[in-house]
Amino acid sequence: MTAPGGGPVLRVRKLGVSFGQTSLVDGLNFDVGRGEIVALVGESGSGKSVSSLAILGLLPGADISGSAVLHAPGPAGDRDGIELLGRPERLLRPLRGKRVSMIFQDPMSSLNPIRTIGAQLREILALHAGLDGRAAERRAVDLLAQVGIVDPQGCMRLIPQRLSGGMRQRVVIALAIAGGPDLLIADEPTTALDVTIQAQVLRLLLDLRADMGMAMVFITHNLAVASAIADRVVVLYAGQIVEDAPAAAFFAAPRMPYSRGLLAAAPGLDRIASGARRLGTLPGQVPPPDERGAGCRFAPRCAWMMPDPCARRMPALEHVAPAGPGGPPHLARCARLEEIGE
Amino acid sequence: APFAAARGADPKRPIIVGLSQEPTVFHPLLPHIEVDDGLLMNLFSALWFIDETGMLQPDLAVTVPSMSNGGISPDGRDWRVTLRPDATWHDGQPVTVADILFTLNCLRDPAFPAFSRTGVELIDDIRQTGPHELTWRMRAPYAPLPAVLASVMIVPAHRLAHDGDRQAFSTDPVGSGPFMWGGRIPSEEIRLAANPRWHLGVPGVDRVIIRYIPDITVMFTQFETGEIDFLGMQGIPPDRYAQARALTGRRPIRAPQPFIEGMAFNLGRPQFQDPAVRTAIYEAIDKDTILETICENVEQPTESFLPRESAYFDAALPPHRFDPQAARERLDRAGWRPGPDGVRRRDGIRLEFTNATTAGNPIRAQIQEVIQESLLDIGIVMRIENRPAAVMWGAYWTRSQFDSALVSVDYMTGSDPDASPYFQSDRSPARGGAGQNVFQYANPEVDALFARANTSFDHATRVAAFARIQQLIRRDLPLLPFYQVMNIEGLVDGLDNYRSNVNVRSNLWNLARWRWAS
Amino acid sequence: MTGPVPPDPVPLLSLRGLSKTYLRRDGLLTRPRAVAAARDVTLDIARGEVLGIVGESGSGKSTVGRMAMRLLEPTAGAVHLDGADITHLSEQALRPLRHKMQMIFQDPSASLNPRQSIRQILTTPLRLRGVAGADATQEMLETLALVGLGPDVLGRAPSTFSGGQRQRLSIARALLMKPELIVADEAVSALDVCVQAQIVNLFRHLRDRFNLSILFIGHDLAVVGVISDRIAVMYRGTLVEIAPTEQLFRRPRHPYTARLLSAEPRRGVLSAPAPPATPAGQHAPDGCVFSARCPHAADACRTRQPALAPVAPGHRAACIRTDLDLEGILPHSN
Amino acid sequence: MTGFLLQKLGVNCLLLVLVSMVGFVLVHATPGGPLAQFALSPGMTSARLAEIAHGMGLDRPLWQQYLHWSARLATGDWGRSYRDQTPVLTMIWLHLGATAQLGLASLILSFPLGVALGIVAALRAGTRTEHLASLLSVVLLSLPTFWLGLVFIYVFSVRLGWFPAGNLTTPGHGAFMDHLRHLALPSLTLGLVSVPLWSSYTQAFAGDIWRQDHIRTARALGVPAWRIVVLHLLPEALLPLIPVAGVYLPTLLSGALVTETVFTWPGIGRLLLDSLQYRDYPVVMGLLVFSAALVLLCSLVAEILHHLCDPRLRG
Amino acid sequence: MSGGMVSHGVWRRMTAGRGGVISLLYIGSIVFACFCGPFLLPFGPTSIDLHHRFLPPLAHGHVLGTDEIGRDLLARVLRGGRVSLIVGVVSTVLSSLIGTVVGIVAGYRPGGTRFLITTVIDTVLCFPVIFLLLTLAAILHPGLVTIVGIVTLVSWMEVARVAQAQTVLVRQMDYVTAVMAMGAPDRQILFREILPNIAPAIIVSATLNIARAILLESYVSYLGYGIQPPEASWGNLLNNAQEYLESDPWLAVIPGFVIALTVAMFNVLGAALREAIAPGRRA
Ligand SMILES: Nc1ncnc2c1ncn2[C@@H]1O[C@H](COP(=O)(O)OP(=O)(O)OP(=O)(O)O)[C@@H](O)[C@H]1O
Ligand SMILES: Nc1ncnc2c1ncn2[C@@H]1O[C@H](COP(=O)(O)OP(=O)(O)OP(=O)(O)O)[C@@H](O)[C@H]1O
Ligand SMILES: [Mg+2]
Ligand SMILES: [Mg+2]
Repeated sequence: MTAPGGGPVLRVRKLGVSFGQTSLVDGLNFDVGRGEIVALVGESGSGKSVSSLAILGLLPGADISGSAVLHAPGPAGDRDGIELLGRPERLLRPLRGKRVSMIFQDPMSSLNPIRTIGAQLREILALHAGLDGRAAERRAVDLLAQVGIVDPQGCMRLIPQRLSGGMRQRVVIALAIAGGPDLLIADEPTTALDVTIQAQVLRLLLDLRADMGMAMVFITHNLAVASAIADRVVVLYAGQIVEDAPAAAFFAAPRMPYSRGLLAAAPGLDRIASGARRLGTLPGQVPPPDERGAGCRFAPRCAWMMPDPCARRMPALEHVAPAGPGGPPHLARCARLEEIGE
Repeated sequence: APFAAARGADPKRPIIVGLSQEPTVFHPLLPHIEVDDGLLMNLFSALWFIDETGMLQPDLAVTVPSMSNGGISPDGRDWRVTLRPDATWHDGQPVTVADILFTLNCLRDPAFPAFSRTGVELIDDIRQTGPHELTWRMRAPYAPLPAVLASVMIVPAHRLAHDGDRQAFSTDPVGSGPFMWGGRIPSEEIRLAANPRWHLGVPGVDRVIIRYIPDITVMFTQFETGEIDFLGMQGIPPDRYAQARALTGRRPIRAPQPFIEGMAFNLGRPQFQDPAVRTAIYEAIDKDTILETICENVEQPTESFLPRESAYFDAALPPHRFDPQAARERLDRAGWRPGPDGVRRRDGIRLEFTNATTAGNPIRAQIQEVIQESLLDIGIVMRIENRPAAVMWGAYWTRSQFDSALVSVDYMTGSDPDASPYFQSDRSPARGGAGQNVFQYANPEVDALFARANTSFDHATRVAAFARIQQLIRRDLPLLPFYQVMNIEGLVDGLDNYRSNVNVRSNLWNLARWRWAS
Repeated sequence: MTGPVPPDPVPLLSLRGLSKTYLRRDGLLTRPRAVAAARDVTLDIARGEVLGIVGESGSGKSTVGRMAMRLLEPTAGAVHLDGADITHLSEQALRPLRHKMQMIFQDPSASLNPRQSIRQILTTPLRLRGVAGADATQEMLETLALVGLGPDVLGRAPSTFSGGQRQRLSIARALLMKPELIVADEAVSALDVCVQAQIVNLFRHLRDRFNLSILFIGHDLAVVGVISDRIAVMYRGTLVEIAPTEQLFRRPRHPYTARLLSAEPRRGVLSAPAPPATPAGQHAPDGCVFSARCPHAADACRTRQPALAPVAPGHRAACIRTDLDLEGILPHSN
Repeated sequence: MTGFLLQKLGVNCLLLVLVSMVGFVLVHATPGGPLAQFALSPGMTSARLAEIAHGMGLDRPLWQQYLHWSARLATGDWGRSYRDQTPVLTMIWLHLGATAQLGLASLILSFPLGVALGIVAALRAGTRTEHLASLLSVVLLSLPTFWLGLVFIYVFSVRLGWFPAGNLTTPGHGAFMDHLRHLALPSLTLGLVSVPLWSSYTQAFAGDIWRQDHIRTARALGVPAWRIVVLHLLPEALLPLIPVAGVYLPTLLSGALVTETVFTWPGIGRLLLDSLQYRDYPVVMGLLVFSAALVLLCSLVAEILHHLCDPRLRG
Repeated sequence: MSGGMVSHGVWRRMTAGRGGVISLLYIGSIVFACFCGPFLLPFGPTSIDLHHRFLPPLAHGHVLGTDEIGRDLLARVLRGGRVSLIVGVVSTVLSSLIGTVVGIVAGYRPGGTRFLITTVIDTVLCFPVIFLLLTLAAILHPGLVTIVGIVTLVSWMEVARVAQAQTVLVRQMDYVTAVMAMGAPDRQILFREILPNIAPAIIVSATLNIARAILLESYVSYLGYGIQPPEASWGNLLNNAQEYLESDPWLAVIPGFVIALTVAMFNVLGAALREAIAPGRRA
């Protein structure tokens, strides 16, 4: 596997998304390095899909603030990069698919139902690789083979309905990588798939990273999946990042109480063996966007909650341990980081 | 001959005629309506025809038989007719006595669906008496017969002798008239081509196109834009008369029609049996204002059922007087008193009735509305219940199922004033009679007068009888005569020889003489 | 090992040789094609038992679930509820029995009427049970609390909830019928782990406390494993293996099960099976459904579909290669 | 396929029999009759009318008349018009051409216009553009056809003199261009009034599709907007219009009546109206059977076409 | 009880938007004006004045002028509104009701019932509209009830088809299956679960139908089977005015404008209603 390195491909700062009065996401900061896979986890409705759509300029009607800068890949990256937020559609379009691509949450409905796979692939290839005719045909077949489709030629002539879910998911990936993007945002690409196909898809994404050095934001609920694929894990809670850590460190020792709750709730196979069938749960519910208080948003459900800093003041996202130069940082948002310890 | 046969300056230019109904019957002996007549008179010839002065002019016959020229015997029962030798059918065959015999026999044959057998059924013992001569004997003298025969178009025996011929004839009629069949696009147009061998000369133009334009407004527009040269049947609505006169290059013509527009009563209804009611209704209607405003002074008020152009028209009938107060008093006197709801009644009969006419005629609907209001004013309720033509003139009319109706009727028989089918008491279909007395009018004096007039060939006797009939009808008012219909026809400038003729049902009667001015 | 639940003399639900063949007319110009969504499926669920069904997408799990609920007419076979054959009961006759069994549907956004408020949606089961007034409200709130929702949800429309919340609402609706059996079709797939954990715990609790039976359909092996007493594995409409959870995870006896287990992602490890050698769906028409993809297939496998046969106590598999020692995902206990 | 077609044809034949039976009863139950128009002719008597009616067989019991008519129809004899004795089939054939031209021309106009309007309204949902587009549809929807036609005649024929006010051709100018000029106003009128049909359906279908994920996918992959609309949205939005067209096209037969009247266009609609008004039973019944057959045929063809065009429905 | 809550919500949401309020206000006032207005005007709708024909608007105290026999046009328009609104609204309501019930049943019950209903729909669709108009109107007694009946008869099939297609879709939805699985009776499934979900589609075709019904009435009257003079309707005011399009255009413009405006307002209302019923639908 390619180790993450070089400057970030995407640098997100203070990203905020709101619809009218309700603020869904605020102050999101994270970087995606070259070839890095960042898993975005968090409870349902925490704003994962919304943030990624906002970055791509695909969220009409929302108020978006902050910045998301796309840098050219390379050992050092470029200094200025391209600001994505607020960029006019006309200028965004050439970037989409070529520099940054997205796989949406529902693979079943992401393909045009009445055009053949071939037509859809050729269109993207003509657009972003300038290929047409024979060349496009050949490249399309290559891509399909690359994503593990057994009979690429035959598949080219089919419409999506004739494909199984796993195949469709792979075609969606083929489309997303056809332009050779530097960054791929994959929104729960495997939730609807069964484990065998899920495993194939994950393997494929890892291979692509290895072959093309493509960075990836991988949104998922499934911590097992995240642990299997991600270099870094970013945890979202109630529209905020609460922890941002290297995968290994995260699964070994999550620092924020919510992250701990997540891991405790995950059904591991070990539980079956141990007979401890009861899963750990967190009491209470996520506050809806318009009922978020001034204090820590997790405070009402937190076992470590203390009235003083927690309920009154929002803690900052802080370094857990001083990161060495070039070493992966580990950040968490908790007033009692020290006390909770490892 | 009354016509100096002459070609127009530009005989190649077709005349385009617009009609709001479609001619569909091309066999002249089958039942047909006015609009068919306009076409049939140009495809076929009769023995003689009626010109615009009411005179009978010979056509296929050499002369019109009369008592003075010996063609009719003094008792009015023996007739002799001589044919001209040079007439031919459009297919080149000569017109012979056999054709006349065939035509008359068709009409006399009860199994033949002839449109009318009036008068002809009295003909008996027809025989050919010379190469171009035939005679017959009448079972009873019948004075209107010459007028009747003027509308009997002669058909070619050689074309119609066999079964199934009649159907073939309908797509390819062969006549002996000035124009030959030139083709037809159903619902669109009928084309006529001049008959170069016509026995009365050569038509003024080579081609005539008769277009069917169902909507009157649209027809006027096409006249405005010059898409039609002559706007015939149904004409220009009165409220457009002024507008039509302002057009350049075209002019409207008020063509008197034999139709009398009026309100017909069904005297079988108890509320109409009292003549006082009918008179009061007439008095309550402001006829002058209606004619002045709604009819834009186009129509001619009348008190008779005959057109004023008829030689039998009685100009001395008492004029109508608009006097609602008099009407009220008349009704009061007759015992029709207003009830609590303001509606007059007598012996449990309310003065309430329906009035019907063909739907979709705005002028008539306006007149109805005005009458309705006027009658309400004197305590009579009139409800309007109009019907489409096919319903209106079905059993509703013929079987006297209406209360009252706004209709325009041609009461004459051809150009003859014989109106006996409408007014003789034994001619009411609702009472088992054969005729058109849908009013169920019965007056023994009228019956006797008709009998006298129809058997007499003496002009003075007939004039006197019809004058008395007109007076009696005016007095009894089975119908309220409003006006004699004027059809406003439209003619493009430079089209000569149009003659309006009240004696025929279409002013296309002399189309052969129309020509483009030089 | 928690030991298999002793087989009940009369299982609550018993599926006998259930088959479902869809006649699919792909186009006007083609003959209708028979698609076997389920083939000869035989299962028993005891009172108070949780039976998991796993299998790849399209293997017929939902089809079996729906047939068990008599929401889908089986092509062949029988459904027994409490020992009584309900396969041929009319909808009318079935109505009173429907109280006993409830279903939670796979798609959380499709299973709540978008035009009704949550109160209306939850009132429907209560009304059918004849509960009204204050009792109804009381019960409604209690059940909502069980699935982790508060009273504030009652006035809202389904569209204002996230996928996870909707799933919980449909679980609450099913519980309000007070059923003896629940068919939960991927009831927790759309949920984040916290809520998923809540629901899994709730199901276990209901099973222990009220002797509720659950047919739990899913594809996350960890979740199904945690919740189920026994697991049935389906492949292409055929039940290929059924065993107590631990036993299945430790020592699968069918190659497909083994393959499925190996695909389960584990912390930091991803073991993707090699892509199939032949395009899917090309197995011999009479042979074992898995024969085309099976690394262990023998010639006999291509001629006959083996029947489900006992291989160990409480453990049955439809594979003739009983000699295989397949690898599970839990260490062998013995 | 053949099985499906045979079954469908069988059902349709039964429907035709049913329609013709109901129609026959309705037509004959209407008051008046084919001879009513002659009642006012001079010399016409009701006895004469009765004799003629007897000769035409109009006085026989209705079921006998129906049996007689349908037996002849079964042998391919559609009868002859009472009015002009033309064989009914000839009559239909002669009028069909005019109606087909008008319908086709108006379709060529209204379909693209309606679809464009619908697409614009769907894509700009919630904006002023959408309101403007819907307003246009509503106005076109509420305009009576005859009114619009007359306005066009006044403007384009009377005032400007650009186009003739009606008829198929100008006498003496039978040329193709002349015919096109005659076709212009009627097809414009009929076209405009049928725009709302297409626009409202297109708006509904396109609006649905526009919200679907695959459109968003196309945008996320950088496909230009015009390509998305033309290549992704349009074909999918047009597919469900095929069944709509299958229902709509046969209604043009008589639905163009008002346009045909205003522009004196000798089409089927006017034939039907005239035949109904004159109670020309053979023509009315012929037209009824013909148009019913057309309705059934069109919906069958539309169904087959829909299957052929929509790859999702194909085998 | 709970139904009340939601319909209350519908009303609230409908009157929340500008479109809903404006259209409701307009429809309310036009209904009031048409049914009460004629009593408040100085000129009756049938009082003829042959000496003041074709007055232009505002002449001699006639706000909209007078018609071809000197009746006040405003009074005529208001009086005509009664017929047009009754025909438009009643026949639309009736055809929507019939179409909905028939369509929903056909959509819900496959097999014999559906076959029967689709056969009936197909049969009626086989008849050209003019054919039905002319024959039925001639057979029945002319008048308002007849017109409403005929207009309803020729327009319910479209609603039925829409309702049927939608029902087939909705019936497969899991929320319907869920309620079925609880053993709910058919009536409840049809009217509580399915109906609210197919309502938006029905509203669309209903709003289209109103315009068609108003115009159809004028056509029936024009052919002579409709309402009789001196009664008026917007459609036949427009019809009668066609002759005066050149000389006195306001006679045609005014009723035409009223029809278009009313139809537009019903469309706006329909849109607001749809929005109110389907609150979750976001772009
Ligand atoms: N168009 C919109 N208008 C208003 N609120 C919206 C809109 N789209 C999404 N939301 C809200 O934004 C929040 C975040 O939604 P988002 O789809 O990003 O969640 P998610 O983290 O992707 O959850 P899941 O795991 O269920 O996909 C949700 O509460 C949702 O209700
Ligand atoms: N109504 C139907 N008509 C035809 N085929 C159907 C129908 N419903 C399901 N099928 C087919 O039956 C098979 C089994 O479907 P089923 O929904 O039971 O699968 P599943 O195991 O639940 O899959 P998933 O995990 O994706 O939910 C599939 O191949 C499917 O395509
Ligand atoms: Mg999401
Ligand atoms: Mg399923």
